[in-house]
Amino acid sequence: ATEKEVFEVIEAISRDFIKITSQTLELDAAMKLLRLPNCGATSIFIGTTRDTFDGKEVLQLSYESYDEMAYPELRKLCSSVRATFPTVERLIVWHRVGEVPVTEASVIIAAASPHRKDAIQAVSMAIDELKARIPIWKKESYADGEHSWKENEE
Amino acid sequence: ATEKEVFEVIEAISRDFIKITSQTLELDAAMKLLRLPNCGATSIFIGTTRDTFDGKEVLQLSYESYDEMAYPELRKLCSSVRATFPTVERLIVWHRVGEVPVTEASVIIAAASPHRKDAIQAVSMAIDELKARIPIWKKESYADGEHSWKENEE
Amino acid sequence: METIPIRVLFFGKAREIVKCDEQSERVPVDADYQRLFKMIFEERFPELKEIASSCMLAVDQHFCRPDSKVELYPNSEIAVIPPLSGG
Amino acid sequence: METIPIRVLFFGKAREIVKCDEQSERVPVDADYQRLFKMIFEERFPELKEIASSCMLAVDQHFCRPDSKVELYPNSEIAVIPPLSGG
Repeated sequence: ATEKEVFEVIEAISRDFIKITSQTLELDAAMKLLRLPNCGATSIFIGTTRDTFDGKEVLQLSYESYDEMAYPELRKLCSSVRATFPTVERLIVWHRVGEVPVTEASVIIAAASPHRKDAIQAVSMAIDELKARIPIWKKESYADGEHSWKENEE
Repeated sequence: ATEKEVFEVIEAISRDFIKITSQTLELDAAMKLLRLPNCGATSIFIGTTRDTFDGKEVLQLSYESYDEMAYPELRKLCSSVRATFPTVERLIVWHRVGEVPVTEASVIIAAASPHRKDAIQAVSMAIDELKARIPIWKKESYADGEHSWKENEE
Repeated sequence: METIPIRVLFFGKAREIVKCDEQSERVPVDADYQRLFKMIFEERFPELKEIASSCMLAVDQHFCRPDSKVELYPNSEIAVIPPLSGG
Repeated sequence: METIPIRVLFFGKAREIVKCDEQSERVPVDADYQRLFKMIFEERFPELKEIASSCMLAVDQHFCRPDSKVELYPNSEIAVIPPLSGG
């Protein structure tokens, strides 16, 4: 790899923030990474655990990830988003695994860019791609003792 | 107005959070309003002051609002968004006025809904409509002593 | 012709040019949009002429277009609206 | 026919059905996707047959489709991928 290529890789790594964690996802921590003086637009999507599905009470959601594959797929996802929306300066894709109580965040996706359309559309693309391509699975446990492995529609 | 109509108005008011303020916009406060156990998706847009325009250093942005008109227009805006995306449960449209230092938020728009597409598209529609229809004006002051009243493109 | 008192409000660049937030005027009660526009941008505040083509008027907190029907009441609020730049 | 050791990984509903995270197997070095799929879903873990039609395989952290070319190496990682539900 040439020196230029090495620097490109380093820069790409430092502008994409990817994390799969069993810890609580903290929006404040994401906001600190997004605060850039040259970016006028920040778009954020937060996916949270809902308390009902099909009329059944949901007790908890539990996520599992195939980490060894999910991380490189997330890097590819970020590259695709940047290729489509090159003005995006910072991109955050965080996913929680393990048990996620109702109203807590399972996913935070965020983008900062100079203008709003790129930030908004980059986040929209990233969550669509995450649901379609990242090897992560969600189990919903209900109050009636049943559980169900979910399937993303798209 | 019938009792039903009165209740509809009250509910509409309590689900739409509109604010034009000279105070700092606090994302945490917005998040508290958006945390609903039946909503799996929260989408947020934050507009912040940028440090440069056309290569010129921006010292500060200053906003002014025609409040008596901006508030009813914001209510209409929320109604349009809800008519288009009826699953939106909570809608926040906050705008700061007066001086807004670089990297601080001039606008926070957020929506919570059971599923992601409505939340994301509602926020996108709301910021577009805000820029097109709400009587608020922005003055950019530059390091060279000049200033400029901005014009939204759309 | 019967005239009524109205308030003219200035915002953004218009306020800066006129150096004034608000001004009381009297206008014919049946003035239409074109008449109001001409009165404000040519007769009373000719210094606004340079931005007239990019401005519109709001009457009693409602945006008007050149073909809008205008109903004026005593103390109606006519706002000079330069291009919006919220967000 | 030369065989090599591979690891089969199970996730989500597949892991639940097999009651196992990972299992070592040996497969012919030139096994293609169809062969791997049949081996896993019919021969070694027939209890997975009920979800076979909704599953795919990933080989060494890459999604495969039925017509994908597969290159196996010693200790290659074959993951059983039920429908995704991240987000």
